[in-house]
Amino acid sequence: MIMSVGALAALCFVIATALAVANKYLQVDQDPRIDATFELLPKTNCGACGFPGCLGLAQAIVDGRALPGKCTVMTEDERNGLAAFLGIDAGVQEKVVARLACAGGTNVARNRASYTGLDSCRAASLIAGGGKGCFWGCLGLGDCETVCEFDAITMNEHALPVVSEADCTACGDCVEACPKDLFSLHPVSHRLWVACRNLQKGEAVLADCEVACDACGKCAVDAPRGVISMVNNLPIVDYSARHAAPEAIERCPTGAIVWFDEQRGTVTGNAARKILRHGARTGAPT
Amino acid sequence: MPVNKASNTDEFVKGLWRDNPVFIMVLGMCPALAVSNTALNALTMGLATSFVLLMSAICVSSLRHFIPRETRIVSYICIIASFVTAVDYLLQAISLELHKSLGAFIALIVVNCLILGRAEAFSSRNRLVPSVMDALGMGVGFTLALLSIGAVREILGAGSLFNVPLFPDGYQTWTVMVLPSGGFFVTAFWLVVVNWIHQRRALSP
Amino acid sequence: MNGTPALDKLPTSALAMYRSIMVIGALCALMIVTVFNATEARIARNREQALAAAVNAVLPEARVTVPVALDAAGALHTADVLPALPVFLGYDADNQLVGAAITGIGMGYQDNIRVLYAYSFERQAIIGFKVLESKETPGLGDRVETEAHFIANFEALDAQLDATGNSLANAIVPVKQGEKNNPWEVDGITGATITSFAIGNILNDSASEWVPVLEANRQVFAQAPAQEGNRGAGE
Amino acid sequence: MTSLTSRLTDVLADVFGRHTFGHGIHPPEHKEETRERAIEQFDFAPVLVVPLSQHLGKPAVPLVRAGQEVVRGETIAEADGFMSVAMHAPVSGTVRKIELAPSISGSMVPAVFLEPFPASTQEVSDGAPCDVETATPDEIIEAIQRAGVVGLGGAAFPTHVKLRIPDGNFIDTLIVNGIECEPYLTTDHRVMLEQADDVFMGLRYLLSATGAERAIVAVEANKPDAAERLRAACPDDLPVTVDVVPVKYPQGAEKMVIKALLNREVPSGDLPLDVHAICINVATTAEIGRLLPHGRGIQERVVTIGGPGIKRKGNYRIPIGTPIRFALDQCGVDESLSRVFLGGPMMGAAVSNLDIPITKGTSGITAFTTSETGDPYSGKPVYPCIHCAMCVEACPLYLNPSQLGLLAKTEQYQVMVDDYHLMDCFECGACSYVCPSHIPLVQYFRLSKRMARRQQAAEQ
Amino acid sequence: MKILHRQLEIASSPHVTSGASVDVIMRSVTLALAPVCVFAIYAFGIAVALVLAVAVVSCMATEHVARRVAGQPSSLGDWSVAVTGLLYGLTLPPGLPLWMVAVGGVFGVGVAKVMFGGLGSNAFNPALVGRAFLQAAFPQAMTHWTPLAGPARFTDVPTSTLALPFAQPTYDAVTAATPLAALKFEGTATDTSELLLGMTAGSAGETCALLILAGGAYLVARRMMNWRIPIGIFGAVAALSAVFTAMGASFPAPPGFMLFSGGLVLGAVFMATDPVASPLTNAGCWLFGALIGFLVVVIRLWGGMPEGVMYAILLANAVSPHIDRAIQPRVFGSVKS
Amino acid sequence: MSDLSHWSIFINAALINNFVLAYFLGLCPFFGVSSKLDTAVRMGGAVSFVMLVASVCAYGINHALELINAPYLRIISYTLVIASTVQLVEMLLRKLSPPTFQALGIFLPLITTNCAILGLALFQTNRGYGFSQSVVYALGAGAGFALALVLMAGVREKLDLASVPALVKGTAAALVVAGVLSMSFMGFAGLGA
Ligand SMILES: Cc1cc2nc3c(=O)[nH]c(=O)nc-3n(C[C@H](O)[C@H](O)[C@H](O)COP(=O)(O)O)c2cc1C
Ligand SMILES: Cc1cc2nc3c(=O)[nH]c(=O)nc-3n(C[C@H](O)[C@H](O)[C@H](O)COP(=O)(O)O)c2cc1C
Ligand SMILES: Cc1cc2nc3c(=O)[nH]c(=O)nc-3n(C[C@H](O)[C@H](O)[C@H](O)COP(=O)(O)O)c2cc1C
Ligand SMILES: Cc1cc2nc3c(=O)[nH]c(=O)nc-3n(C[C@H](O)[C@H](O)[C@H](O)CO)c2cc1C
Ligand code: SF4
Ligand code: SF4
Ligand code: SF4
Ligand code: SF4
Ligand code: FES
Repeated sequence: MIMSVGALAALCFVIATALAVANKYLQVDQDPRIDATFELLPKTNCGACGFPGCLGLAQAIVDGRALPGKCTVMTEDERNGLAAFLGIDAGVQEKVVARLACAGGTNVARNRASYTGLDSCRAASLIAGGGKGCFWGCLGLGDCETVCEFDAITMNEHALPVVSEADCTACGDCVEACPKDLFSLHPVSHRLWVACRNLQKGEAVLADCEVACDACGKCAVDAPRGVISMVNNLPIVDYSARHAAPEAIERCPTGAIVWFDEQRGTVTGNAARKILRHGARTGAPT
Repeated sequence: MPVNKASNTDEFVKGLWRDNPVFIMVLGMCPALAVSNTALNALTMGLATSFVLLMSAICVSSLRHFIPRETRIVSYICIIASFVTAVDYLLQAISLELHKSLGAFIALIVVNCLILGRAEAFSSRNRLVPSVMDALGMGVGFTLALLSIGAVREILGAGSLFNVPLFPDGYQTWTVMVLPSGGFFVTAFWLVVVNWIHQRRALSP
Repeated sequence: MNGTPALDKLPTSALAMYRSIMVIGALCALMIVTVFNATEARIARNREQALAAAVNAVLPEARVTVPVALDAAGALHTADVLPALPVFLGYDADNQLVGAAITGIGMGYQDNIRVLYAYSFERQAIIGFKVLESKETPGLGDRVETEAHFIANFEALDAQLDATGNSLANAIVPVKQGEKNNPWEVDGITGATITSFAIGNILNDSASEWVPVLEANRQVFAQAPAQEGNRGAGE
Repeated sequence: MTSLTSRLTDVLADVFGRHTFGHGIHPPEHKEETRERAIEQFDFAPVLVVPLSQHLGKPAVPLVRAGQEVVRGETIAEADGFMSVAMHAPVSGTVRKIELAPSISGSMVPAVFLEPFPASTQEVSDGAPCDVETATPDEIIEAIQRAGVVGLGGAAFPTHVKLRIPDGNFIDTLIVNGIECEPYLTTDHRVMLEQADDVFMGLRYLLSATGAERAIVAVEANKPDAAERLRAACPDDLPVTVDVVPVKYPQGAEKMVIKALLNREVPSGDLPLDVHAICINVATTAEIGRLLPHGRGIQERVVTIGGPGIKRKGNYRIPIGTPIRFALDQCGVDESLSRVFLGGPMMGAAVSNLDIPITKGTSGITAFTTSETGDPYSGKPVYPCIHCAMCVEACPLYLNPSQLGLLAKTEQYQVMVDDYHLMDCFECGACSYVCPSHIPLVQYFRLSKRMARRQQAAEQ
Repeated sequence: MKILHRQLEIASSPHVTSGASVDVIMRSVTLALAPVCVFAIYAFGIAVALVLAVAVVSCMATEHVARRVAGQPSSLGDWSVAVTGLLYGLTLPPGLPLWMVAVGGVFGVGVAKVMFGGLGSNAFNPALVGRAFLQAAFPQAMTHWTPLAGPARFTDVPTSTLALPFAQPTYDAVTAATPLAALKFEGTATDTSELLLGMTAGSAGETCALLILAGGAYLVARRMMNWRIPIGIFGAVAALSAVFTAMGASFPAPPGFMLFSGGLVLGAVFMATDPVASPLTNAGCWLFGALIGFLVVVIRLWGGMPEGVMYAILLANAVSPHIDRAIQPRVFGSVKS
Repeated sequence: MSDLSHWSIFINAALINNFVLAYFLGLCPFFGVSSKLDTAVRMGGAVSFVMLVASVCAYGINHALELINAPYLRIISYTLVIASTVQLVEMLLRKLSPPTFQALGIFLPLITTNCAILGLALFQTNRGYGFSQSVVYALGAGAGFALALVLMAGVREKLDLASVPALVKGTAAALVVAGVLSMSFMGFAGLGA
């Protein structure tokens, strides 16, 4: 009995010594807060923060190179929790969402050729642009929907993607995915929106899509000075000019420029309503 | 700071299904497959493991402030190994036959990833009562998982359940079920069933 | 997320480490020893019973068994420590040598098979057989333990020595089921040919080694060593 | 019969390991309908659309304004730097506008819209001639750039760029590629038959510009008449041989020609230059021989219009900028026309918009009807890859299309580039052609290359 | 201009295909197997027809139902599961209870094909997985061989065939030994000519080497099968058995006997060549064949069982991804050795 | 002491009674680290190495325990010694070759508590193997473990490119592969004779 206890104690002594020695000479230092912070991050590794994955951001936050607000995926509670844990500022930013610059669903835009092949916008865009009449328009095969890890994008009945503002974390995957570069990230406060990328002007444009911008320039005239400028046959909204106003959309003949209203949702101008017979407008927040 | 809000019942229940050690966390697979060739073996193994799980949870949780970070693993192993040795001898004292049919796997409870995993992930960070609830939940979850595998294997492989014949004479036994490959297949089958239930749950809000 | 991340970066003092490990080690050792002491006797009894039951199964006449072993010089003597493949001499109620229970081992279908069989001095034959350990396929290989016609082989499997007394007169050979014509043949099992043949070969190998030795020492051990009693268990 | 004998030569060549390359396929050639038809001059369309970018490299810079009148052959856009070539007016007429016009890639590109003068004689204006006897290599290269010459074999790579040999390197063999392995196409065949003298004239310029010791004209065995004609017309003073190579697709690809003729392998990722060879299409060569002595520029090219969807199949000399719609109207199309591509069916690009113009790179217009049996995907189910290795046995570059296809499907683009040489694939289509599962491998690879490039760009 | 106001179709190049198609290939395999099936029925009686029918139906039904449950269109149209069913049936003992045939078919296709993702995804040969499962589940039934059917007994069905589901089969008194078992356990060798003609006991479709080889030759001629695999196997088996016999193996195994006995020919020609589970490159196929040959000889000569073709192919299936990784085609223009 | 030949011990441990496929030992790392081939190879190597170390340790400890007649300390002392040895190896690795450490990630600690290792130590003791037999046994078990792991990884990488149904993807698919492998390994039965 004594023998056994002694033997085991001796064994433990040897092991403890080995560990103590190893602990002293072989220890590799790493700030334990990095792991802890990583644990608190969502671990989706979406990269929206601009760091290589969540571990990268954890490292950066602990090193003081970034604030928890960089992560667009965490809920506010989680962000504050992390900030409190590290005793730093959360650095919350305004909510940013993805917006689509095309409204040419199958109800209003025509296809020139019927495409067969891989079921992907990126693949289709390599085959004569994908066959859509408007070269700039959405191909509707849903690559953006597929890549969105947060299920924030759904394709509507006219094969146009619809972004759910609530779910969108502004990770930017859809921006990356769309071969027609139709998505961009905008703060929700950007309410004036040009839902078209067509660089042509006049009648030719409307032959391919009823809701295209035909570069008439009325919005640029109607908006307060300096808010909208016509560049390459498209209106460009200067969001830094904070006085963007809904009146710019009123006379748009096709409804290519819209206003996202907090209450009424997507609003098109009066002049455009007559043209749009075929159902709901799309590409707008729900 | 993130706070552990779960109630003690939650800690217990989660091991049964949501965090089931075998089907969800894929821990402790070795005994789950090796000694699940009959329902009785599965039950014995499940109980033995649960016992060790419970006792080590109690010790680890009570001693959690006493054990420094560096010696954590060694200490836990020491504690677990003692209880396993105890179980080993107790079982031999109870029935040599049963002990023999579980083979080396009683001793191998020491290295069952589940036990050390729970000690490390839960007991070492939580107070006594939640740790006990967690250990009980995990133990029962583990036992149920073993039993469900063991039952299928015994029914098909031997035509009996807990050594009670279920079929009339002339039943064709499925030898494969008591062989190693059968263990893999039955566990895979259960995993698919579990996944399927999860998928169904996810679909229906 | 359970618990809070541990943030103490302070290195632990060696003392704390020693303290924790040593204390835990000592407590554990104490517990193990206690349990061991408490169960030791019972386990020993279980073991004894198990082995005795096995020996009894193959050599029912024996009342007393004595383990024997060969020493380096090849002489037979009673064994204090059981070897890996123990051999027991069996004595009847009158302390007369009736037979021996011999352990044999050999490759079966899957892995090694360990068997215990009884040799009867009187009948010069193998008269009992039991599988101690096997990993043979249930329902196939393990039929060697249940199949009546196979067990019947060991009611009297001829193991006479030849004239020299150094080897069996007829080697024990396994044959396919239903083809047994001689008392030294082992009638195999269809569907478990490999296992049943393996048993035959194990018996042949083991008997070729042990029967000459036993027969040569038959007189020396004719009487049971009085005081030793029934030992046979305990490793 | 010819195809049988050529297949036989191919087998023999394979056995002796000479004169061709490994793997490859034998699609039906379908050349018999147009190869006998002499080149015909084409009419002018009501509006000609001359894109400023018809070549790889930078677009040309327009020299004309809307409303301006131009003479046929006049330079209407000049090269923008070395990786660019000039554009010439294909017709005498008025510049209507310079605006976006559709292109074969589907994108909208700037183009000069020209309206022909109805009454013009359409005389071609001459420029400063380049004398082959006296011009220095640099002068020839400059003249070629001024003439707007790009590869007429399909890739439309500016020819003068290829001819500029970097210091320290050299060319020993100039290969004139008259192989034309694409089914249906017979432009190079007709050029060799009808413009043999232009070819040899062009060769003089090219030999002089590159300093190559010799030239080989490579002709596929299915055009014995062309080989015959070239041999007969070959001037004695030129170090030129005419080599006949077995019929096999894609024998015409640069790397395959060089392998067949010189038994050299262009290293993966390198240029022919690195094995001291250069490969110029025979029509490009003929065009150089035709234009440079007069200082003219390219304003038309030979195009095979064929395929089951065309009524009057043939080889036509068509002004650059002619809309495809006009060209098809001229030749007549079948009621059930369903597909049109520029080039042949193996590598040709599908046309989604008939308003796109014929450019310098257009070697053929092939039209299929709905009944065309070779139609790949409509109606045929796409099965999963069964690892049959037919694609592996077909790929002339010895890639592993099967694995590449699986990787593409799971979007592992970087692995495709790093471990499976994705970037080597020249999209010949041999793998898709043989695949019994009808997997659109080429499309996968094109997409994957694009994605890999984007990922690489994003990383930098 | 009137042409084309209809929409054009666009797709990626190439715009033509060779016409090869998976369903054509698979149908050709069934065609190549047809004579083997007919011979099996001729040799072992009508029971084999039942076995084959149940095998094919159980395999096809499993795949069809699984696809339906998963909400996918049926994939019976690619014919691959028909090939699986047929080959699976041909590897079974002629008198196997029909319910066991169905169990193995469901397992082989359900587990080794559907669960891996269907056509093209199965890492192991589904037919053989089905058989291996039966061999492990019902080893007795799977090693019970009915003798050749005489003309009179052609219409007789062995009692075991019709055993009730889940019930142990009862066997007719007469049994036979396969040539390999006869050699291994009794030391009696069978004549090579007998093996070639197939008048021996064994699995339903494995006995007539000549017909199997003819079917294989047909597929090779149509370029639907890589001949390097069977040739690799035959070469390895012949060479190794000659060497081992010369070195004095536990029993003599003349190459001729080794080649044409057991499931070797059927396995080598039709099962090792399953494109899905074999390597891609030709060099890889040689290696794959040699590996199978090696394993077959080792298992036959030293293993517990008389036959090892099934296990050898399954093991080689597991090695095949490594072969594919190690042996890639030499890319054009990469440095020459 | 057992008198089996080294060859027979090796073949038995590596193929017939493969630790993973027949004895179900070390399944956690087997499923955890078998999805990529290169980690699988390294893990196989690491386990083989630790097995060797464990086998030698166990042999020594067993003798020591027999000396003081305390067989009941076997489990605890095997575990402790093996665990701390592995932990030392792990620390050394972390110090000397951070990339290797990184690659094996959280699985290095798993080796510590891998039942294959302890199983090996206990089996060799139960079977009464001598020193050289123990070493051969460890080598065989390690080779078998590595073989199973590598085969598994190859198949799983292939499955990565396949369209495995969502219900099966992951552990269930791995279990099926293990099952088929285990059935295939039955072909090796009897080879160790
Ligand atoms: C999974 C499996 C397990 C087997 N197990 C055994 C066994 O334990 N013992 C045995 O003798 N044969 C076993 N066999 C059968 C042998 O393969 C062999 O067929 C048989 O022993 C010879 O049978 P026979 O008597 O009909 O000639 C097994 C076969 C399989 C497929
Ligand atoms: C960036 C770039 C530079 C090239 N430079 C040369 C060159 O210096 N010399 C040359 O012979 N070809 C050069 N090439 C041309 C290619 O080798 C090839 O001839 C051309 O892309 C057309 O090939 P194809 O028609 O086979 O597709 C260059 C190509 C590219 C894309
Ligand atoms: C698959 C493939 C096939 C080709 N076939 C031909 C051909 O048949 N004839 C030809 O002149 N060029 C062919 N080319 C283009 C040649 O590779 C090479 O670029 C061309 O001959 C260079 O001449 P160019 O720049 O004057 O066009 C082919 C290219 C590829 C990738
Ligand atoms: C030459 C050839 C051999 C085949 N052999 C098998 C086979 O042995 N087992 C099988 O299930 N399928 C076989 N198939 C069919 C097919 O490949 C099989 O169903 C796939 O394994 C299913 O994904 C074969 C197909 C071909 C073309
Ligand atoms: S927005 Fe872009 S990615 Fe999304 S469906 Fe349209 S084209 Fe495709
Ligand atoms: S919608 Fe776009 S930006 Fe928003 S979460 Fe989805 S992929 Fe990311
Ligand atoms: S398209 Fe690319 S991969 Fe396919 S055969 Fe041609 S070169 Fe090879
Ligand atoms: S030809 Fe098609 S099916 Fe065959 S290996 Fe290549 S990609 Fe796969
Ligand atoms: S239980 Fe054996 S390794 Fe996890």
